[in-house]
Amino acid sequence: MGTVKPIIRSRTRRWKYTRYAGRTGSQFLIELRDNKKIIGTKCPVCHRVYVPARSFCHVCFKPMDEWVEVSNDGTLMSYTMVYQSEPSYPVKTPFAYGIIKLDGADTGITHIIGEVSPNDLKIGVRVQAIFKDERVGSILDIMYFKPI
Amino acid sequence: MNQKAPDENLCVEQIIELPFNESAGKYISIFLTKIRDEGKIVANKCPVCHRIVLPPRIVCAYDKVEIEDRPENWVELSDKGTVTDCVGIDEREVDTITGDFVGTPNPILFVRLDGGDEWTILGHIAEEMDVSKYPRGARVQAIWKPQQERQGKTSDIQFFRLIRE
Amino acid sequence: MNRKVAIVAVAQTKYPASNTSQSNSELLWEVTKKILEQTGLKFENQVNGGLCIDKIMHCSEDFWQGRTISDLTLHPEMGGYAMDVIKVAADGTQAVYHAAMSILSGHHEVILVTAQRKESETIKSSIENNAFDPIFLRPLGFDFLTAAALQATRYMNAYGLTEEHFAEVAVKNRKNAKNNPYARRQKAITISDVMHSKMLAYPIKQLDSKPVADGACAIVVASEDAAKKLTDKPVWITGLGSCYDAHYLGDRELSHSEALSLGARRAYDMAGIKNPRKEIDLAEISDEYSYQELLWAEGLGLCDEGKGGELIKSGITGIRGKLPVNTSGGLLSGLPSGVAGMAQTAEAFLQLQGKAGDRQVDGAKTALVHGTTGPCGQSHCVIILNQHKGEIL
Amino acid sequence: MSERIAIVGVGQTHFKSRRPEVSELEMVNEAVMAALENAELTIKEVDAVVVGNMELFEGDYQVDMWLAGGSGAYLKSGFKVQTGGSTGSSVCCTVFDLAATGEFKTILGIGFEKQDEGSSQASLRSIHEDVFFDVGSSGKSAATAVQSVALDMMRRKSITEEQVAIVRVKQAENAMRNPHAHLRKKITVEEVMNSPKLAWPLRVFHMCPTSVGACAILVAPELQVKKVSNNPAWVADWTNIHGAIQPFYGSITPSWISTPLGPMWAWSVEQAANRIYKRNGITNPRKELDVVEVYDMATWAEIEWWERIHLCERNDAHKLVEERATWLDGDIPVNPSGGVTSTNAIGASAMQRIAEVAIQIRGEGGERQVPNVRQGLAVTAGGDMYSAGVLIKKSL
Repeated sequence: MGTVKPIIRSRTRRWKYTRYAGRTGSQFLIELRDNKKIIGTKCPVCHRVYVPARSFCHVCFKPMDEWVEVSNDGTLMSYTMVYQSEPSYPVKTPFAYGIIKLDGADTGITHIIGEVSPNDLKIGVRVQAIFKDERVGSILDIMYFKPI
Repeated sequence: MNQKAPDENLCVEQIIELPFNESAGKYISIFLTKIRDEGKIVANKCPVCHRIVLPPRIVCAYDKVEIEDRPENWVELSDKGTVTDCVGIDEREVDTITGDFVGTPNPILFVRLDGGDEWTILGHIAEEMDVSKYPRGARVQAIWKPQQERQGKTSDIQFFRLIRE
Repeated sequence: MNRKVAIVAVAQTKYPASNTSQSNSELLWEVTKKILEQTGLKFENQVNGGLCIDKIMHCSEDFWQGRTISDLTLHPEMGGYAMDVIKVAADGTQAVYHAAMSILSGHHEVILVTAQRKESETIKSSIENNAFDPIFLRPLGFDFLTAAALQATRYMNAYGLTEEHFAEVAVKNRKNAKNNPYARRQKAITISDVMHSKMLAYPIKQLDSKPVADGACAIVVASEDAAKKLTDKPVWITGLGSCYDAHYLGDRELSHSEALSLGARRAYDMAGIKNPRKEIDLAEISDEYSYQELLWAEGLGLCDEGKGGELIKSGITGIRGKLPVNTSGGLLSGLPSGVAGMAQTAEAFLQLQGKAGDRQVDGAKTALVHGTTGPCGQSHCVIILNQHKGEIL
Repeated sequence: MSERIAIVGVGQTHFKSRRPEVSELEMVNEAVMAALENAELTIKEVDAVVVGNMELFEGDYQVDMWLAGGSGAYLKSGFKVQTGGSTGSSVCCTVFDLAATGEFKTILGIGFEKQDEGSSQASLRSIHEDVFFDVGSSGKSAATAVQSVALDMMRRKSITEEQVAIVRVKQAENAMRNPHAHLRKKITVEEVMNSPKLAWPLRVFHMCPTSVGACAILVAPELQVKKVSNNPAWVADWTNIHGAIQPFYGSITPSWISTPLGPMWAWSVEQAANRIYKRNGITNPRKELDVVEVYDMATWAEIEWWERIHLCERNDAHKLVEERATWLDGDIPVNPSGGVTSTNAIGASAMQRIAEVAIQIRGEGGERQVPNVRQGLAVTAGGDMYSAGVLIKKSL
């Protein structure tokens, strides 16, 4: 039937979800919201402290039910400065992401690094959690971590 | 601290939003262009089993051979046809995000178009809301939107209307 | 392992940045048709016993088509009617892995593996965000780019690698792509081009990153008996290994990949490979971001840990080096994710058949293919291909 | 040669309509732990994990990544497979293939759905929504599909509406004996017959619920089976088949409207069973099988499948009701679990059919145990006309 111009159509697909944080996730978020505290869970076998808190140690495959409060201060394990903009990013670019090992934790928490210039971003830098004033029970109740 | 069940079950609301720019590809573009520009419904015909494929595809699913883009493999169907099934919309679906109704309230019609075969069934909507007016075997015809309003979608046909023959 | 499994045919489309003239299903038919023409094979439901395709392994993911059951509109184009069809929702290497295992199970003789994707039709980052923990990571907006950037920083810092090392990977792979007729036509790039390309997420720049691509690939995997009937040059799959890592980036030491080492060891053990650096003649490694080719090369044991920088500097992985990596041009030259692992398997197949044209690696007998799924290579798949089927005891 | 394989453990969560107290990962972990406990194994003996669910129902891309923490996949082999409603059986067929290579010790297969976290309706709608065929697509729900099957059965005088209600009561009775089932409520024939019409003759009580839950199975090759299990359910054969000849592209759905080849769904179910019978020398399924599990997305479907898998002659389904043959104490019990009509967490549903046959073979059916099960068949069906057939035996 010869050549026709391909018909191209745009549209946006949207789906709505309610994701349950579960028993451990809920407690972690409640502590953030109500007490500005960051808590982890400790594996009864390998004694690693996981932050953010979760229900299982993936290494030992054991449920964890011991809560450990960790410091709001920690050390930067890695970072990136993001320049490219994408719809999923919660803040305007440029901004930084980092992996922070909080004092008392054995794993890193991944979050936004704020109040920082690219030159100050270094592995080993000490950072501190800055909480939002209005907290709703979300990982974003921590506004960001900032260098101290 | 020992773990106890939390006082609340917290959740995170998420809306996934994905924009798509879909190309209809060659065969469907031909089909839609014919609808838009000429108000015609075309299908293609498998060279092996002669089954008529609507909407046209590059391959016959049954014989697993290519239906080449050659004049002899294209078939023009009538915009008149026979109802094979009619499904009423009892409860209209509401989009959980926008709160709008999804689709039209009209009954869904499956119409076997003339000039085709038992496979050439087009799903569309009926003009009237009363399902009982569209029994199996009822004759219907497409009512097209005016040429200038057509966009190359099956909604370029407004609906199917009962005809007397 | 008593049974043997081989790849007997491959087919690819070109991989342009955007293909608006073909729909997903038309892309898929292009490769299926090539396979049917090349091999003369028919589908099980079309014949009365004998040699035929008896299973279809399709590789696609619902998100990319915005449709539950993504393969639903594609079945005619893969010959799916009245056939055993399974959809693998992971990288293409995992589909080849699954197909090869199904042959080794003794339950199938000839499997058609297909994949297609049009990345140009939607936003990759918005899809990838949904691969992260929905409570702790997704709201922060992560995608594979930003996760990879965290890994790249950690990797550089651990071993003193530089952005130039990564740039060299991009330059090498883009150069290789020039000789690959399926790769898109792009101009050659220099280290300076990479270093001055737009910074996306430090240290990853535009040219360090896989561009968006559309395309399809099909591969036929067969048992020993079937393979011998279908081609005089079967390429044997002698090793298969796959491995998951932990999900949370902060749980992992991102500068090295324990999971990949383990996955690779599984494949090497199965293939009887003791010294991969000596025994492997070429490798196709997932290089969605340039640093990954080096990090994964370390994990695969193709160089010592932390020596990825030296590996690229030494020229060993160049097309005329001792161990050419990504002669296809890799993902950095533009392969659609998902299809990528299959396209790289296809490249290794062509190399071992001696059909790689201007990019042919002389005397290539053993090849390695590596693919990843998930953020920062959370899941790895390693496939060892060989001209000889080998007698492993 | 291919290894002989067996299911050595089965685990399920309790199925409910909502589980707001657990995350998806915690829910999946419940099933995994239950399977390990059932098999008396630890995660150390597992070396591959295969996962399946519907991506857009919870909105998880590559869900096996996040789940690795709770599925046990960390440092193990594996990947995700997905089809439609048959996802769970596709996972099983994949696991069986992997096990039969003899390359693995024990393989874990997981199917789940947490439908309380998403919009199943919108996700289902995405199956047939199309930019170009943008009108008349909302009539294609599962209910429409079942309605056409139901009307056909009525026309053929295969079954009466009252008999369908009697079968629905049987499903509920079985579910009440299954602690994992979702709908566990006593219902009467009158209640079923008076429940609201969906699309006549289909009624609300005929349809499956929207459930939340997970199912897991552990499969091992013979060498390992002998080491770890004294009660294996041997998987004698499995097959997977896809039957759509003309996909739902746009508004065209002859898949269940009468086509020259009949309703495609039924076709693939029949093919799956036929393949299994042919390859295993089964000539009289009603006599030779001791238990059957089918994917009854509605009561009508269960009855249609009876005929399709040759438990009776065509148009004779009513006889099975009159003889109560498919009841727990009948000669060919169907869906002792209560079936999909009682529990439907999509990604898990098809796996549960296979799991239930294994449970029956292993004699772990508790109150719903069918006596002396030597051989059982599971047949699944799902969107886009995917079906699988799995034959499980007490001994090979």
